[in-house]
Amino acid sequence: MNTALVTANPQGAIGLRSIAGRVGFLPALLVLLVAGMSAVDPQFYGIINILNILRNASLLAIVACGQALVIIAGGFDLSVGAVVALASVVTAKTMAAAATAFPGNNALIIASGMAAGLGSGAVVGLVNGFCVAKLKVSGFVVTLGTMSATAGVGLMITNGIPVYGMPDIFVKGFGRAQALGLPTAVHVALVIIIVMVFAQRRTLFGRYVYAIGGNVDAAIVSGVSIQRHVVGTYVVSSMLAALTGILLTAQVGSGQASFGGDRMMLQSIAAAVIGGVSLRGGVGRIEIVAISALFLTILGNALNLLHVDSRLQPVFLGVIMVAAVALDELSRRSKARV
Amino acid sequence: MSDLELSVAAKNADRSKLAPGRWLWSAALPVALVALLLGFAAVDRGVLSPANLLNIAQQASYLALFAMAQTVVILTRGFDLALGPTVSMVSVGTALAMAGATASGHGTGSVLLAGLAAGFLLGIACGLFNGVVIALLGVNPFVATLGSYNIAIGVATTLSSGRPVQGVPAPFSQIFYGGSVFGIPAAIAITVGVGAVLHWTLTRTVFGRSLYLIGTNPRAAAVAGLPVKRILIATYVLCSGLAALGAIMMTARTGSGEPNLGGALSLQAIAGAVVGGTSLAGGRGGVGTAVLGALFITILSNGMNLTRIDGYVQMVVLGAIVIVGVLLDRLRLERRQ
Amino acid sequence: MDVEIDPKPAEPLLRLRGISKRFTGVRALDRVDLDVRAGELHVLFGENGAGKSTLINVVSGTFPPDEGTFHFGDEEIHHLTPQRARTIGISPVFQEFSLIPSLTVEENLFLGREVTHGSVLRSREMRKRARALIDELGFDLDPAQRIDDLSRAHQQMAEIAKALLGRVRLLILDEPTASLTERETGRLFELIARLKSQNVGLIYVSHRMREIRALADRVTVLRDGRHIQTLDAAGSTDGELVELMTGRRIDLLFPTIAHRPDKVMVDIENLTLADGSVQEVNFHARAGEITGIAGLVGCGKSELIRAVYGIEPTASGVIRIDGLPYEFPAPRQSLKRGIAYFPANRVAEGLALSRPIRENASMTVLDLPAFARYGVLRQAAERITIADIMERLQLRPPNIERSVGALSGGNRQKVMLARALTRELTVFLFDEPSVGIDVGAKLEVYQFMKRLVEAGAAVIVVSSELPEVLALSNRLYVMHHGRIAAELKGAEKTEQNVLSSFFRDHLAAEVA
Amino acid sequence: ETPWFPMKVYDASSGTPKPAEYTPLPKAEKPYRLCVLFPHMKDSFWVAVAYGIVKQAEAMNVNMNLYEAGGYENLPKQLSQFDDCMASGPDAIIVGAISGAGLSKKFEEAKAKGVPVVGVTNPLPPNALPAANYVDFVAMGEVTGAGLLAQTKPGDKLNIVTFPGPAGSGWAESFNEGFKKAVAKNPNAKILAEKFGDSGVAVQLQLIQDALQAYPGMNVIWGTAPTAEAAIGAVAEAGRSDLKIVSSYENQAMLDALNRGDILAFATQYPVGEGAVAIDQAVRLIEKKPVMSLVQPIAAVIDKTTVPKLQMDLVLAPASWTPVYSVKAK
Ligand SMILES: Nc1ncnc2c1ncn2[C@@H]1O[C@H](COP(=O)(O)OP(=O)(O)OP(=O)(O)O)[C@@H](O)[C@H]1O
Ligand SMILES: Nc1ncnc2c1ncn2[C@@H]1O[C@H](COP(=O)(O)OP(=O)(O)OP(=O)(O)O)[C@@H](O)[C@H]1O
Ligand SMILES: [Mg+2]
Ligand SMILES: [Mg+2]
Repeated sequence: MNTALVTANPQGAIGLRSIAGRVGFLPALLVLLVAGMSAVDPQFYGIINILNILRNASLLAIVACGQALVIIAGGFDLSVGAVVALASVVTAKTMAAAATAFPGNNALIIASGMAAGLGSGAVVGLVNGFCVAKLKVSGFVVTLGTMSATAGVGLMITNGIPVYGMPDIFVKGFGRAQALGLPTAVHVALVIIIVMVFAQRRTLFGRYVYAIGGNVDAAIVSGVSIQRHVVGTYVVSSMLAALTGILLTAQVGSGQASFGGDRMMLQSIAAAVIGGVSLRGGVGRIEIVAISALFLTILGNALNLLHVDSRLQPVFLGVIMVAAVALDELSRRSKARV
Repeated sequence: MSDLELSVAAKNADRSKLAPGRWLWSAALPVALVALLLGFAAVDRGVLSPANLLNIAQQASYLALFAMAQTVVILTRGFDLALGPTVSMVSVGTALAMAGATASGHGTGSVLLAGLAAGFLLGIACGLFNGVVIALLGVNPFVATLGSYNIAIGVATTLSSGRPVQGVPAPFSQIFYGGSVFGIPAAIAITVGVGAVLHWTLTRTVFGRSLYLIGTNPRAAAVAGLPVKRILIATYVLCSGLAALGAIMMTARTGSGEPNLGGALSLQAIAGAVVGGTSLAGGRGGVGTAVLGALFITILSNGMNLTRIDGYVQMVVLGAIVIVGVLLDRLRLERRQ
Repeated sequence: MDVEIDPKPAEPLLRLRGISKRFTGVRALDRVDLDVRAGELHVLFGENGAGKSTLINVVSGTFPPDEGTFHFGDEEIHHLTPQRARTIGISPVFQEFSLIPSLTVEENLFLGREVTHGSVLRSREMRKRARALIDELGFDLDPAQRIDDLSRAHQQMAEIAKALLGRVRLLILDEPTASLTERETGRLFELIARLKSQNVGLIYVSHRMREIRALADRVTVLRDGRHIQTLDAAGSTDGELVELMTGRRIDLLFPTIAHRPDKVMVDIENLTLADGSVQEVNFHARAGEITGIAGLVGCGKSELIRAVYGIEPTASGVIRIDGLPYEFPAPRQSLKRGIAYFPANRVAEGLALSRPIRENASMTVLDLPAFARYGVLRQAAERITIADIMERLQLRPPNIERSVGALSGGNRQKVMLARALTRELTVFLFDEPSVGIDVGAKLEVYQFMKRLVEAGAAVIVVSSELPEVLALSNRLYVMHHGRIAAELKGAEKTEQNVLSSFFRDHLAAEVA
Repeated sequence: ETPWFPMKVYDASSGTPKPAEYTPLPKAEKPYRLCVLFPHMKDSFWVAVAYGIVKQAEAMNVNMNLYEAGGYENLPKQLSQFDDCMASGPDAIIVGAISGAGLSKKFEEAKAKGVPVVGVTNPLPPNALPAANYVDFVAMGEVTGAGLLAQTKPGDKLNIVTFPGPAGSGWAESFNEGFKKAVAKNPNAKILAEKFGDSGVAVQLQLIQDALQAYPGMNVIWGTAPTAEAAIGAVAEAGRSDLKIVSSYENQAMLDALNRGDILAFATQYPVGEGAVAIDQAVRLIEKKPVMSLVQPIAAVIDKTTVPKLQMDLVLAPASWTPVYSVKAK
């Protein structure tokens, strides 16, 4: 008897709109790009190239996942690039120090290095979270500040000089290792994406992150503790950035304050936004963000394989980025009016 | 409206009442500025020397101009990541045009004209691109301006082959850098003039009023019949136009077209605007906030340079101060009620 | 010994004493007392800004009172938080929704009280319970739908359902019917009766006298943040209540409007909207009369006038304004042609809250030479004009430089109405004109419309409050499923007729 | 400590470089105040220049303050730092210019105020300053090209991809140009592509990975030090031990890599020496003593055979040294 009252509203319209709104056409665009590249250049689907793409996409995806989480909660994390660098040098320095203190004890050396790297990320995340949640300064400004400060600390530690002295096993057995035919970074990224997707869909934390980003006031009156979860998003974001820093360190074999930087920060936000995360908060899904990271990586790879002049590459990148999002936006608009 | 919204709304200026102590708080940032200056002066007397004060004013005038450009778009809830690369592109374009005009034997007047025209055209083109993509295609400002960020970098390095472009005629630098109005150096004079006009535009014109209304509630502005899209496009054009002016002034300062002139300017300009009290949520800020923020950052780094604080420590201090500045601003607004 | 059996009423469920709450510059509550008994519906009555919502917020733990004591059941409560309030059984339905637009109905119902295993959500369990609750309430809601895909009415249902999840001892309803139509309102009233019989205490806020009459056991009148009187509903008249509320005598009747239908100003032929919410509608409105549109939730009545104004895309059909075809409606064009629209959701679509009243009132006229020449504002003229208009509309407090966000609902509506007086207009489209505003302000709005019509304007009123459209309109359209179901004139214009058009095919379905 | 001087340099004051030996003054007459501007201190190259400056300032007993602009994207910041230096009233300024052309107005201003300015390490427009010492980047690029050709057996084909550094930095373009000029002398050498990109290891790594795919025929990687550093791992991973890696400048990593045999060669311009010479030039200018107005350190390609003869204390700061940003005269 209730259903008889359902209105003139065409349910179909909502269905289509939700699909357009929730998946976007990024996956389609990705398929198109992959198909096009495979047709044009057989190098593209060479196994080594694919592994390169996957590894680089993984590194970006890990940072972008954390970034996405912060943006979904209504924030912004500009400090991720700097954290990548800080974690790299802290990890390398710690391992070098541990290696001289406990020579040969590789497990201890590696564990202490990774703990220090992740710890440095956690500290930056906590500072960000504290300033945003407790002092109520906007996330953009806080992370703009910590970006500068973190980069400064990273450089203070190293003076910009690469840090060596990590155990070989860390580089060969972790950074450059492959398992099941895939580089370590890919495995790590897959685990993180799965965990994050699960967290987003099935845990209180994920639910509250959506709620806070969707409407803070409503979340407050519904009894959601805002501060804890906001701090949580920044800590997760920073720790994922730190993890990326560690993976890069392991891969390259040295701790570098030049890792990350503005570029990584901009790319991670771009990946999140192109992956359908709304800068207004409350909307976005990790798996699409991961796809978007893959899309951006392949795009860069494609421009290189197609021998596009490296000075002109940014122009193509910019145009394609804008076009992709504009098309997505337009398709969503027209579908909403079926 | 919920009471929570009310409390948010109530944070905003309510000009009807003047509570005691409000003046003090509304002056929080200027007071902090003076305190900062005096603090540095205690370490090094040179900070307060007339030469250095003029130096600060001159440096701040460039940043203030860029912060004003950002403020205009931030008022409408946007921002312009492409501002820095726009500056680079305009610098290269201006220099190339002037070098070209000189080479083809034109007189000084037409050489300068060619440079200015090329610079502003490039700036306006960039602004149009941003505006059209954001207002008509509905792409969010972050992606749109990140796109034009990349494009402008590509254009700047391609046009210049990555090298500084020589051949900027001396009169150009003399006018836009060396010149002075009533003894005030050109950069300061231009910024003050532009700031005054912009302030007037923001407070006294339909366009300015529309910016605040759109930034506060874009939906309501559209329903009330404001031409939101047109205004947004104009806003981005204005922003890039101001950036182009800044780029021209900086090109005069360097005496060459620099393909990497604006590398780090986008975020610095946003920081300048925001530290001064412009709200990223839109609808709050103005020329005053931009100038205040620019002064704050300039005084800080000048002071740290003169008091010999190490480069990396400066980065840490600057980061902390940006947060503290905005925190002060928030407290000021809360205290104001 | 003299044994008197004193039928002493049970200890009240909620006992507030001397509650004060001060916001900067305003004393929102000034030593207010309130008792709510179990099984009673207690109405809070007062003008816009009297402090009703503030009191409710104190009761539901959103913010702490500055002073006063708070007893719930047998306990004295200190430091109440929203979470704590819910666990002890205080459940608020807020005036402005506490819903997350990007989450589904079900996710919203359980927000803050999720069923979990560790911290992993148990979605199936929650879905089952959400379904059961919605079925029990008899709401037409799909728990899997996103809030931002719902109409306001459906959002209101979700909000109510959210409050009723779990054990409720005190239910607080802040203007719950403001965006419900008759049918949902009926459902809600049944529900209220059921809750009362289960000994749940209710606090109810409404500006609709009819509801207060129908539901209230006791009424507490607030004025300017002060407790004026608590009285038994049965022993008081409407006039009495309104007099207590405003401190003056107000005639509660709808104004008599002299309709003098003239030429057709708005003529719609076969209009279908792009989203299908309005289909093949024929409609016209004349100058000199009020044309009403009534209909169930989601029937497309709002969309119809929004399309005329140019904020809903049309698919086919013709709109004529004053005889001339109006091809691509857009707000700016509409205003130029003399059409004004007053949105139902003033916060989202009407006002820029942190800007001054003056700027909000003049928002629609910045293109006129009286307000701006060559793009330069004439601020002195603006100030004088708007101050004058706001004085005529009796803005309280009469200061046009305050930000609109600091105003009560009724005064915000006045700011919207001011726009009608700033430029030459001939067609006025009102969407839920009296939603959320107090009795006094409502009458002022009705008077306002009366003046407009009598001056020869064409006024179209879309409303979910049936008595309102019935009383105001000269002709009344009833919409159903996006189509016009009936056009009622003169004596046909009865509540019975409207309701039967609402449910015509519903009844037909039941017969079949 | 063995003194760094006399240092073999070219004296290019007259326009044509002539071999010469550089020997500094033993002490400054007064504890002058010197201001030093660097583009950044983010790699061991600039740390090496700083080391030379600090050691020589201590040796000559002058005051020194060093400012770094934070990177090549910060020309406006360097301009401001120049102004700040001028405002602090120095006796001379030493500049590692982000863009020589971009600072030319500042040089004029300093000249007008009578403050001598010395250019260090980064090239400047001709006659921009009363004294400078730097290698011409084009020449240095040429040296690396020549070094590569010297190690190539006649008849071997060279398929080169260059990774000069960030587009728009100026120095990357100049290095690249010089390298191409030198390589063009061998008909068997072909430049397949030029890949500009930020000179961080992570960015360069991605570029190299892509280039390995895009140019399967590539057998020489020429680029910045971070490029070479990134290339070592990438090349090993791709199993392309036949690939030759040449770095266009020096740092600690390059030295280690060369010793391990991971790279073919790197170029050096003796940055520590450059820093030291700059201090001496500045003091000479202040004291109006005769000064070699353009000193060009003799850029050299270092490979396995030449590395034992390398005067290390002119190339890198000791690993134990941490940069100091100011020196106080006693
Ligand atoms: N968070 C706040 N900050 C400042 N003032 C507030 C706040 N909340 C309420 N007020 C003020 O307190 C007074 C009481 O407001 P309240 O919302 O309780 O009124 P109300 O009776 O619910 O009105 P309405 O019928 O319009 O809903 C008003 O003057 C209002 O402006
Ligand atoms: N049962 C429903 N489920 C989902 N969405 C609905 C439903 N009913 C309505 N809607 C949404 O609401 C829109 C129309 O609802 P709306 O309430 O605005 O119409 P209305 O006729 O103005 O009713 P009212 O003025 O009473 O709110 C539809 O286009 C649709 O998007
Ligand atoms: Mg209320
Ligand atoms: Mg409606």
